Amino acid sequence: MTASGLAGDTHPSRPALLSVRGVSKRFPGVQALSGIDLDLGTGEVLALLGENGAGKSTLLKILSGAQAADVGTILLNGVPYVPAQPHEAQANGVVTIYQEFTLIPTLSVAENIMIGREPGRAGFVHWGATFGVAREALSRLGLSINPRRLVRDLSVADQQMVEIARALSMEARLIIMDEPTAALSVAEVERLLALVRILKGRGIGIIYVTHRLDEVMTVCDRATVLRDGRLVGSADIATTSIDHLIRMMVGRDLGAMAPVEGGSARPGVPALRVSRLCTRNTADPHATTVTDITLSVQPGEILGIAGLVGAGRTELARAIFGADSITGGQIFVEGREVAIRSPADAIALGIGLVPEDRKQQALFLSLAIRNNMAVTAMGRRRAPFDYVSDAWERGLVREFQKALGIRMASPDQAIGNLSGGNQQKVVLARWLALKPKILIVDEPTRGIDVAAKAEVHGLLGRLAQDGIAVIVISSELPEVIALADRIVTLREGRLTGEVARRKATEESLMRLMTLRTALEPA
Amino acid sequence: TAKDLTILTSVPGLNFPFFVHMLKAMKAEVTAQGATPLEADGQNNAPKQTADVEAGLTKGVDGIVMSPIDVNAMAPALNEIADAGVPVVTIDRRVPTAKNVLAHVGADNVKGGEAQGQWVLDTFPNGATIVNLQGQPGASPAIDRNKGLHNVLDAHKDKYKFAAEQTANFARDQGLSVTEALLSSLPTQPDVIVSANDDMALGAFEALKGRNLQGKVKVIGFDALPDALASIRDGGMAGTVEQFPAEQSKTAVDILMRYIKEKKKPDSDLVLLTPIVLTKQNLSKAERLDEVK
Amino acid sequence: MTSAPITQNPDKQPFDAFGLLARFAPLIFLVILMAVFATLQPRFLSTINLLNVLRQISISGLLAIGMTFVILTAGIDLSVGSLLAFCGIVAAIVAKGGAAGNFAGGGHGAGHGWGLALLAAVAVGILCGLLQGAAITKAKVPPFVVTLGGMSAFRGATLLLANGGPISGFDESFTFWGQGRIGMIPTPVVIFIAFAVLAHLILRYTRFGRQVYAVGGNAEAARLSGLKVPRILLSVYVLMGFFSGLAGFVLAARLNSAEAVAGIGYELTVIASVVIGGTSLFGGIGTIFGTVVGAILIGVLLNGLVLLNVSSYIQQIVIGLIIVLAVAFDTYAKSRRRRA
Amino acid sequence: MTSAPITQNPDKQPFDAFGLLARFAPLIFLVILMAVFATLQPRFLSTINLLNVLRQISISGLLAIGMTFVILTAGIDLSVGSLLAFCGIVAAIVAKGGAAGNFAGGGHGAGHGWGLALLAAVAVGILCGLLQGAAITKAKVPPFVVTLGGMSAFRGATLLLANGGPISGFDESFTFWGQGRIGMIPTPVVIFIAFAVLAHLILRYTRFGRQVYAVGGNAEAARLSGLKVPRILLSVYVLMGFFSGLAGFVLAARLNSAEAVAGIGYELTVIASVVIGGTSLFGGIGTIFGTVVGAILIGVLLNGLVLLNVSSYIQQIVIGLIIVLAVAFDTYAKSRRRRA
Ligand SMILES: Nc1ncnc2c1ncn2[C@@H]1O[C@H](COP(=O)(O)OP(=O)(O)OP(=O)(O)O)[C@@H](O)[C@H]1O
Ligand SMILES: Nc1ncnc2c1ncn2[C@@H]1O[C@H](COP(=O)(O)OP(=O)(O)OP(=O)(O)O)[C@@H](O)[C@H]1O
Ligand SMILES: [Mg+2]
Ligand SMILES: [Mg+2]
Repeated sequence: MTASGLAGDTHPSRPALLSVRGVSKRFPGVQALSGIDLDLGTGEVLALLGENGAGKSTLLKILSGAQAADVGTILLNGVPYVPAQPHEAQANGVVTIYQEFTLIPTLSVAENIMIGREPGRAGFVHWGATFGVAREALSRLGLSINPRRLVRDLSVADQQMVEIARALSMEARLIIMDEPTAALSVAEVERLLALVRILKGRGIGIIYVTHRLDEVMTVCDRATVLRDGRLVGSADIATTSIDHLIRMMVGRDLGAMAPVEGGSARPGVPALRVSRLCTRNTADPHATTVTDITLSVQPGEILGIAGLVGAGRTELARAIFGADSITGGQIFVEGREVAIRSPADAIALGIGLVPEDRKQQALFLSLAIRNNMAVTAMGRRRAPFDYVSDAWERGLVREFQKALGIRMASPDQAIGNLSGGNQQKVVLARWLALKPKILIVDEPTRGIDVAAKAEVHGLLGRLAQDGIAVIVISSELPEVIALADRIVTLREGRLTGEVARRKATEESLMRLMTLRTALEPA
Repeated sequence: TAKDLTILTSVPGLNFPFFVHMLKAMKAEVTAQGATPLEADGQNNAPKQTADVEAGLTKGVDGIVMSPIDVNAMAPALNEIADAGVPVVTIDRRVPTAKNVLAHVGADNVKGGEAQGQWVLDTFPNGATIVNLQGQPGASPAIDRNKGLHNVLDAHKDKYKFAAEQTANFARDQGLSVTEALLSSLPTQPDVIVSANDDMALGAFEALKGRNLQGKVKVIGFDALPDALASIRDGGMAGTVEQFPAEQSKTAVDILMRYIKEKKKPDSDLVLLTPIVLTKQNLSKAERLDEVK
Repeated sequence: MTSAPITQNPDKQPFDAFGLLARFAPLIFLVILMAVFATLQPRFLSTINLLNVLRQISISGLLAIGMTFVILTAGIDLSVGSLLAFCGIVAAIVAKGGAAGNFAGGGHGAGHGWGLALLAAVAVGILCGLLQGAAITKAKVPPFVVTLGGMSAFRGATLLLANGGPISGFDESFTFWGQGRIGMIPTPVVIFIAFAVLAHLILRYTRFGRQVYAVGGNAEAARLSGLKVPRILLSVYVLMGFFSGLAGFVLAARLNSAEAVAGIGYELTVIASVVIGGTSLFGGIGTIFGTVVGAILIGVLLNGLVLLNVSSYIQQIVIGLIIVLAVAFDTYAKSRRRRA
Repeated sequence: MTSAPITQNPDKQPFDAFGLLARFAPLIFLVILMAVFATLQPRFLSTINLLNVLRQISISGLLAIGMTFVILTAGIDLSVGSLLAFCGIVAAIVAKGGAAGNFAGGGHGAGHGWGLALLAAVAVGILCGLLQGAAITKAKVPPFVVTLGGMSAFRGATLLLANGGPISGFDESFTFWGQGRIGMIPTPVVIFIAFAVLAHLILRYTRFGRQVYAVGGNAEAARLSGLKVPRILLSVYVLMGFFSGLAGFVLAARLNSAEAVAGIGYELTVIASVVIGGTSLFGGIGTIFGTVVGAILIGVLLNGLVLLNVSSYIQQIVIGLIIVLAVAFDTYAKSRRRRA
């Protein structure tokens, strides 16, 4: 290894906060961590990097008391630290933002932020103070979410922000962040990173996991890289480059987000056209709705949809897919007007949707990987008695395991045991197996590592070349720019602009996304 | 003006055919006397029967005929009836502590159990091995019938042995399955199966049929349900205990109506019908023989 | 539109008729039902009858309060009927000074006052709740199984303890808790209302109450958020045990008799009250207010149909249909609100 | 280290003793229980007794098969006992040619053969299942409430139809289905095993079966994957209705009598069989094999304790404890495996 620092050394000027020695963890069939050493000083931001399934989340869960290590020792401020449960970690000032949400959907935003430490006396909650503190915690992140709203009515991005707000409002010495920005768009990421700098200034140690390496370069002091559960090495950010980090992670060079050899829109009838589409929010009458959207996608074209959090991109996708009902407008597939009343209708017409909320909307956590992957494709299979064989399912898994680099012990494993990124790949595969004519992907690379991201991008490009119409929704502007042949922007549920690929820059898109006046529909 | 009279007729639970029959008889007599019955099903639950009584009092019934679920638990309800000044006649189970009960008409369950025991003594003078199918644990008829049976047979412990005593919860399917289990486990066949109701007895008899033991092991039930009567007539079950529920009901309603209409108290506040064992020989005494086709 | 989206304007919300409808749907349904009964039978609305209804539901109502906590954590307790009988027998034995001093009118020589009887009933209830809670949190056996086992085991223990028969005839200071009145209100009703208010306050305004909702909403998230999930679950079953003990005592006082067969089938009535009141069996959603309305709805149904002299077979059909209808109305009202 | 991580080596796994233990924990517990009974009472293991056990569980076992589908979708059906009685009465009425032609030994003049009786029972069961399924999927009333309503309503309808009394005395071609034997195996056992195998194949190897798991695992994800969730839910309740009808017919044949009070309390036995067999009440996890083992476990318990002539009070305590123990063993075995 050519890492510029020895694994485990602390910056000399910073007193040691956390020291991990020889931590290992085994799951059935997988050695998730073997002999990990790690050091962190006060006021230091350490990036923990690695491919999907490298063991990052596992290590963090051990630190936060969510799981126990098999062997190894941990010192916190020089004192042995063995949290058996998360509440013990919190009592020690170790606060965690988990990769999978840990919010209570049926409770309000404020309660989620203040849970277990509501202000009050003699066991009674002071509601005024609770809402006050919560609002304060939200506004520090520049958020205006109503603290009385139920969490289940929030978009994924807002839920992520609530998680962050909760963690940042706690008395912490060490904050662990597992992919906090995976569901966020530019503006929120900026705000979060600014806060990280403030916390760092206060002497709080931070472990930061992300697959977005540009963030690492802006806020982190040091990066430690894991591969297959082993420590690969560390590097001082000041003296390293993104390419170097990638090389450590994947063990080879990889071009940074190169434009995909995509799509060439084929002339003729659009694969999908929507005209003056309107929806109403089903869960919350006060939230944004989609108004008067007109757009079309040609076969072989990749259409990007950009917008800020809450702009209505997800709503639009769900409405087209029949997941939510529309209140006005028409949808045409290959020139024919269609009535889509349910996802089943949409699928029958050749439309697929990769939803943004993996856990709630895509995964069957109690079922095996193969069941999860085959759930859509089995609808197309013709066999006597609707026979579905395990062998066929396993074959399907093997086919995509290679294509997407899915890391798993066996197709019969429960999908809940996969790392977040690998779960996302299984969900993608579910739709690819269906060979749709129109594929809508909502945050397709959320939580996916750099190498796999490139693979997914290549894959979407190849789909387009095969004549499939692809719609990409992503909060990462570079991703949209890299992928899309044409980009439309949304703001508050309305179309605000359209840019061809070559003309799009992050700045021009940002301007359209924050534009005040909506364009008249063409 | 009997037309305007309303009589609350309350039974412990219509999930036992015995009480279905009793309620029918009460209603028929009330209607025959020109009054309107207000029927209530206690659903085997003392608070529910209490609630029914309270609802009846609210409605302003003129009299009450009831078969209490539990003699102790229904005492407060009877006191409420007394406070409201409404006449009441109890059937089947007597509430000794209640004030102001106009009369009690009944055929004691303990007496019925004793009749079963006596029948065993008479049928097997040289002694017998007995299987005792008990009713639902804790339910008062189950307790009383069991007590009666033991009252008689425990006096001859040397000759009469209980090979097994098991509950089948008054249910026919459990009577069948418990008997099946016992038949395959007992070292020797029992001579007689004594059952705390006819449903369990009929189930037991099906089990005997399954092993070709019908006739070899005698079965006696309780309640004189039409199914049991038919079985006895056709040489199946050996006997059952008749408590004359319709007779009880008719008498009770009669006493109540006479008091309401003519303010005439009954000669005695206790009318006891003696339960008898019905066998093929005296089947004609069965109250419900006409229901057997 | 250039106005800021409404989301930016927190807290203050416009008057929301559908919201109110959705929130009070079970209550509205109850009022409609009562209006129908009152029209068909004017005596239904008499004070005495309404108090009767309340007294009738007070026992299962007490259990339903405890059950609301349990179901809010996505649990269930099938053992309430058996435990109620068990605690009732214990109270009776203490009051009468032994199971041997059985049956009505027995001498009170060796017996104790109602206070000790109540204490014993509640203590046994809490202990049994603790046992079941431990099996659920330590041995990780699902609540359905643990309490199904408890339902059978407690019933057996009760029968053994009571030796089958009932124990009756308490003195007046004991029966006061079931048969007496405070002012014109029957004592059990007072007890029920007092505990309903208390439980409402606990669930709504204490940290423990909020944690109950959190655990039911998502147990794993609650754990990761630093809540002591096992302790909260345990407390909930202990609380249920407390209410079973209390209800057992009140029932014995009301009937002036403790029976080993008391409370058979109560579990379904009690769970039905909770669920009709809008509490989700999957946890995290529900209120004590809803449970009280649900319990009253069931009481009103039973009472009203008897008053109307509906044949008992048809009563069962009508009760079945109205229960479904009540919840369908609730669901519809809530979906209207969503759509509005 | 340059060796490929274990993750890269899919499919092939080393022999996994804890995995096997976890998978077959309920079965292992059953075998232990049977060994204990066999030691205490050698007759327990006689062929005739074991066939008795199987015959006894065949009725509730048929219901448990249907219930497995229902619970796999995270639903529940409390109405099975009532529906079984309803269908049994219907079968009896058809076989005897009218409810008026009541009671034992009646002339068979107007009656029909067992075929038509079975058809009628199953048709009524399916219809009632359809009704309940529609209330669940269209009116979106939770299954617990709908089937609680159904439990009450069907019981009322049954009592009304049968006018309270039983209908008995069928001819031999009818009773064959409950009392006869095929070879040496009792007919109900043959029916039970046949349907268990069929249901296993459906759940394990057909699209419908997998859809049932998916809907139970995550209904929203299932909808977004294009599954017709309402249709699948409806089918599951229809299936449950079918099994209720079949079980009602077999029970009537077995008892040579259809009673309006049949099947009271069955819902808990049936659900217990399913849950003891490892099926999660929250849906998505479970097998028919487990359910069969669970049903046999309950049957063995009841039978064994009677054989040992244990007093009925103590029986209830023992049954309660063993049910909890069985599931605790299962949970423990599964957690061992996870840790391994
Ligand atoms: N509960 C579990 N049971 C079995 N295997 C598990 C479990 N949790 C994690 N694993 C396995 O451990 C390995 C490491 O997973 P982990 O979640 O730590 O990866 P990660 O580095 O966070 O990946 P990602 O970037 O995709 O989030 C993976 O192979 C995963 O499948
Ligand atoms: N499942 C949902 N339930 C209720 N409200 C929702 C849901 N999803 C989104 N919303 C609300 O609808 C509005 C539009 O959100 P949507 O998710 O469509 O935006 P988006 O552009 O996809 O942004 P992002 O997904 O990044 O949050 C937001 O105000 C959000 O709060
Ligand atoms: Mg991770
Ligand atoms: Mg979105």
